Amino acid sequence: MTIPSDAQLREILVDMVMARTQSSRLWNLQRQGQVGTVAPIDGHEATIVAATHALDTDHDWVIPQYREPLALRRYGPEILERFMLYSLGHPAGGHIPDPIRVLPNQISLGTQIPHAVGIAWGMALRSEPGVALVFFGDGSSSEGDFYEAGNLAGVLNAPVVMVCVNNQWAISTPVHLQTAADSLADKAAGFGIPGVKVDGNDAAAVYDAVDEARKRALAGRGPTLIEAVIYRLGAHTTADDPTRYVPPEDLEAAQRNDPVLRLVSQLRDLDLWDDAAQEKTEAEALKLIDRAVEAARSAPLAADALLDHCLSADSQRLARQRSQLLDARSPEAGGHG
Amino acid sequence: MTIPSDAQLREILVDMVMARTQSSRLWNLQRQGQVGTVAPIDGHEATIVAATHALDTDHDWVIPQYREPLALRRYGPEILERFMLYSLGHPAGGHIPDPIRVLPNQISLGTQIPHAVGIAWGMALRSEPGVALVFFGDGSSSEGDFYEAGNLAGVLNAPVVMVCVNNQWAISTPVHLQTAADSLADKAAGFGIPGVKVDGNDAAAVYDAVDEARKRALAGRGPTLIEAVIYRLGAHTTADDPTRYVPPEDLEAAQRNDPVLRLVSQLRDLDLWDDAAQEKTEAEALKLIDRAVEAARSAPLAADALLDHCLSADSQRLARQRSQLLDARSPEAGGHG
Amino acid sequence: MADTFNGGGVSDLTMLQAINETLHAEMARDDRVVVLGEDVARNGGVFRATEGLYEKFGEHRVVDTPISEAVIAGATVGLAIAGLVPVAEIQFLGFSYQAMHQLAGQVARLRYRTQGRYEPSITIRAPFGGGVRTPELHSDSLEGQFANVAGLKVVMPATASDAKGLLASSIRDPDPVLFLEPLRGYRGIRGEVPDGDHLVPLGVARTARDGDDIVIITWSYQVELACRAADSLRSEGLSVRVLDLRSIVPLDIEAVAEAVSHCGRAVVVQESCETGGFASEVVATINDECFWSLEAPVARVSGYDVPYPVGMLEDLYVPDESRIIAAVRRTLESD
Amino acid sequence: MADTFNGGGVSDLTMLQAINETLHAEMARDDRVVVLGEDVARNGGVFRATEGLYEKFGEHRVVDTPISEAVIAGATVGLAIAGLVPVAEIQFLGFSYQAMHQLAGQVARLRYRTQGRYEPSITIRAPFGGGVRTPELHSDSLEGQFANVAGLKVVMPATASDAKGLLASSIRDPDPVLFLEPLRGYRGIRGEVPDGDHLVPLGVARTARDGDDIVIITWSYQVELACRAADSLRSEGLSVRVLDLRSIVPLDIEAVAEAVSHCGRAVVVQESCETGGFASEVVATINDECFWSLEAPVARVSGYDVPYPVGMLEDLYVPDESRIIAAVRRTLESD
Ligand SMILES: Cc1ncc(C[n+]2csc(CCOP(=O)(O)OP(=O)(O)O)c2C)c(N)n1
Ligand SMILES: Cc1ncc(C[n+]2csc(CCOP(=O)(O)OP(=O)(O)O)c2C)c(N)n1
Ligand SMILES: [Mg+2]
Ligand SMILES: [Mg+2]
Repeated sequence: MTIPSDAQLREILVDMVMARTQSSRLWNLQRQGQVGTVAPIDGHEATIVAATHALDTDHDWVIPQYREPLALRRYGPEILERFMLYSLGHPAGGHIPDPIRVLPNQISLGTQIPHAVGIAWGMALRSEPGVALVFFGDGSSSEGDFYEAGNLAGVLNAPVVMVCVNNQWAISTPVHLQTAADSLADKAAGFGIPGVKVDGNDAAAVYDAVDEARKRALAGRGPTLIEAVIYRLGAHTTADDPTRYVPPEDLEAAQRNDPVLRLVSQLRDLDLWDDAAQEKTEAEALKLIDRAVEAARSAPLAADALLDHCLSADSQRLARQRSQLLDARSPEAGGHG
Repeated sequence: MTIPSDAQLREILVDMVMARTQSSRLWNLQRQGQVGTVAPIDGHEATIVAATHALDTDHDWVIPQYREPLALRRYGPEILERFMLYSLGHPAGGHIPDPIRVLPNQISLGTQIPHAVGIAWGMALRSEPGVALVFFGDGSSSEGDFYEAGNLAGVLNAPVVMVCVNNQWAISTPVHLQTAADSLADKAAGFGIPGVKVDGNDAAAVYDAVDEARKRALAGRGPTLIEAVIYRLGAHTTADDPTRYVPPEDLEAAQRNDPVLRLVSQLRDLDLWDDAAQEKTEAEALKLIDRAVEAARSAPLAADALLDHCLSADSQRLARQRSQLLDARSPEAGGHG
Repeated sequence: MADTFNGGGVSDLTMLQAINETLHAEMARDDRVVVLGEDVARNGGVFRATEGLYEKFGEHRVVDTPISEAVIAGATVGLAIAGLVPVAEIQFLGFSYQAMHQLAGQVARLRYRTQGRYEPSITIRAPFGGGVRTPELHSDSLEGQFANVAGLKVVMPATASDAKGLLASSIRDPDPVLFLEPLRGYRGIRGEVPDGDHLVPLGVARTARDGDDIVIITWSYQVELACRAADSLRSEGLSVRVLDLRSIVPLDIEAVAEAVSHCGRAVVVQESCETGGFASEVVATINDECFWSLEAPVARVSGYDVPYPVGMLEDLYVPDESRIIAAVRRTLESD
Repeated sequence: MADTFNGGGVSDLTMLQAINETLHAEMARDDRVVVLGEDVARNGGVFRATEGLYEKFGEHRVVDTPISEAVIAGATVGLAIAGLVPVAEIQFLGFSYQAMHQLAGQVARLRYRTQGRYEPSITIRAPFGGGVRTPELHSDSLEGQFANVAGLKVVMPATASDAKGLLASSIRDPDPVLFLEPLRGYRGIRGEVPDGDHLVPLGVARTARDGDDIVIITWSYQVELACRAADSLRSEGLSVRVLDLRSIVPLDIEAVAEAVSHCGRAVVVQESCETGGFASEVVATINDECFWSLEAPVARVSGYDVPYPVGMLEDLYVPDESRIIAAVRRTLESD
């Protein structure tokens, strides 16, 4: 068992507090109509942050679903900057710059899992060290893509770490309506790979599980499926009203198990955390997100950005459409410009 | 454990011998250019015949892949008749008449498994007794449809019996490249349903496994995944050359385990089978298939049959196309007619 | 089974309310109707289209499925074979791609491949369409792709009243229907909806605005914009007809031909990207049916040949009144 | 990496041989190229298109996958991100439906959704098309559906030489290409193929027959039939041009416009069912570009609006020479 050091645990907590703080800031920005739909992170912090702290950012890839970006701070400040562009609906939000090994949000559930297997496979083909860690929800584990990808990863012995973030809900659908399996980790048996169930509110346990899976993969012993059991503490997104379906007593029980509070109290006991640290971290988080919002707001956008990066070069059709678009946008046309 | 009676075993053997005889007749017809692609049945007889002999034909559905029809004789002579129409490329081949509870061949691998779950679910909703038994290959078990359907069946507790016919090959791909799972039955764990591995060359064992799964389902205790382990003794289809990839020693070993020979020798020991029975059964099989070919050859086909049964009534577009087609086929037009 | 609503009057409803009311009425009318999909039961659908069904008709007839679009679509085939009338929801049309092998490969072909033995009384509902700042694959207009799938009907209402009448017809129709609901229309379109049984036949277009100089042919939410364009041009003395196709399959070829023959000029509007969108089929149909009446080339107004874009760009992508008006003017000036 | 073939001469090859040879050459030329799919390695493909690759380039670069079309397509995204150049085979185009969410939802959008960060150098090969008595979903012409998927190129060679030149260009192209191989052409089309490096640019149509009275516009195997029709009409003194689009996306709009403007009359031929097929897009493009040159409505010759049928009916379904000739005559007589 590999336990993160105290220093690592403290870094993990910093990232967790930052993520939660920024997530609630985003929620408010959405309520003010300043950004698009927001999927809050509450309850997911320990799993996502600890998992990525077990990675080597120079070599290991992170392939997220959509709830993770705020917790990927370890991969650099660009993640937040791009995520804010994304939240504002700016196309550059999808471009996480080279050499950061993080893919942008994926909305089509489960489709990122085959991508992760392809990346892992590709790294193995090129004899590059590194693993691909992919996050997906309990809901996504019902998609064919999850199974096909897990099965292929098993056959290829690909260096992929599949982290199923079981937050008990897929929008309004509880996990017991998602599958009759005792545990989502049981699905690993069908791929012939190890399946590990871990308490996703326990940062150290997540770190250890990912660390082990990563070492396994790097040693050429193939993929691992990790089920991190947590509880979604917030709404599915800003468009959702969980009071329609989440039993209040379940939520209360889960709140008592809040991963942030849990690590805070653990680190307080070790004298590694105090109110000042909390306040400083929250302030820093807000400063960073507000700065990122500001930058995103003033990011340039070409008049015909709509048509860029679809093909490597305009086809005859796209060239015609580009001049139509520019014509329509020109001041004289009284168009959008 | 429910063992078929001697009389049942004999009926099973009759159907098995018939299937093999007709399959090799079909192979020859294809070689003479008289029918389309043929997927021979050799090696599959015990699994398919015994599985369906455990069913109640009045209530239980059979949802086949494509290799099974010749072995579904228990569901009535229409199966063979329609299958010959199908093999000749006549559209009526897809219409297995009411009230026979057998769907036509499915070519798109795995797609029939969701259909089976839907049928089972529908029967449960209507409180009809009965199960849906679906056949699919080891290759098809890699399709997302298999997993999504198995998972949904588990959640719904649907009365479905999933029979994975593991003949070790998917065209040229051996099962160890299909999955790293120790056994295809292990995939049941991911659905939270029982997974049973059975010797598919042992008719009694298959009968027992299906009987038990069926009783389970009828008792409201949900689906079962059965892996029947056999070996494909012939080519994938008439378009395939297995000598390119099947190791001869594996094939020889499998031939020593031939399910037909095995049951023949078992029933000979019990004095339930002899050369005369064999000859009589083969002769009957050939008579039936030749009659079915004859009938199929002379089956009527309307000049505009191409456009029938696409929609319940012609749209304006289809009506236009129908008159174009009939015009083109009229003798004066010098068309196809 | 008796009709639930028999008022005889009309109610002012949003398109969403009309859909919800129709689902209630059809489930009450025919106990073979079952509703399935992601979040359709306990949550009443992410847009509340299925609100109240679970409470009223119970967990056996209103079913929350796992997140598995392929098996949602595939199970409808089995349910139909078992004698039920499934009404499935794909949460957003973009995720029908996950089910394409079942929708295009199986649902659409059930009748044909069994030569009429089984009747695919299947309705697949899905919201789609732009203008509401959704994430990727929520807004894409894929109707042109489905129109090329023989055996499937593709129904795309533009008004609250039609949403009711076409949905009821779709559910009762013996063929599989893809019923597409414009996201912007859910709350953005409202109008008088007949109480009680209200059926609009599939395949009969509707003249949304009368006019003689030119006809705008379109469907779904774009009908709303076309009408606004027609109304604003009317104030300039131009007489612009708007033809709402209502269903693109079956296509009311005669109504298209009649309108174009009468006006001599036409504009076809769609939200989809240009290449391969259904507008091309309308242009080709016009070419077949009334080439000689055309006084100018038919104009297409479409999205661009890029994937449906992110929020900041979507107003540029989706055709709006001004682009429709420009195309009308261009077509009127062309000769 | 040097070219494997440097003959400078030509060889007489079937389309299948040309494809196989090109795969060999591209794998030798660029060691980032990997081939994956069902039965592509040990068996050399069910049609032998990948024959010999496994023996030559080994199990790491030529990979038999499980029967999982979605992950075959989906993995190409990851492979491309990791810096490889995947050439995946979907065993028959009909089974691309199983992968539609990856092909249309992901592969086609990788560049756009990452705004150019990742380069989708991905080729998806798939056989399709009628005339060879295959089971369901093996013959379906789905190109019209893929043409509506922005971001994807759709390449459809008609000759052995183009099969080589276009496949090499597709593999080297930085955009995702769906490369469609006509089943009837595998052994039924042969011709002279340049040895050595031979590239045909994507998006440039080819005049397969010169002519002035009318142009037949088509692609893939139907070019062969169109040429036969043109040749047989030539003996009657009619001058029929045949334009082979080669790729439907990108579409060579200028070549279409030039041919139609010159001839004044056009017939578009496709194997797909009529509604929503790519022929409609060609008609709409002609309407846009050269309406005023048209002397008659453009005729479409298509499959019918039913799923691709069983063996006994397929000769009725697939356009043949006689239907093409009838359409040419009809169009020449129309005025
Ligand atoms: C293929 C697909 N189907 C449906 C949706 C709509 N949808 C968005 S989020 C969601 C629930 C996802 O649940 P889960 O995977 O558990 O992730 P969580 O939101 O709980 O983090 C659904 C159904 C989608 N985005 N993609
Ligand atoms: C969705 C789909 N993908 C690919 C194919 C092509 N194909 C036909 S049979 C076959 C192998 C099937 O293997 P298995 O399921 O084990 O059945 P078996 O032939 O061994 O009985 C393949 C790949 C297909 N028919 N459908
Ligand atoms: Mg979840
Ligand atoms: Mg097999």
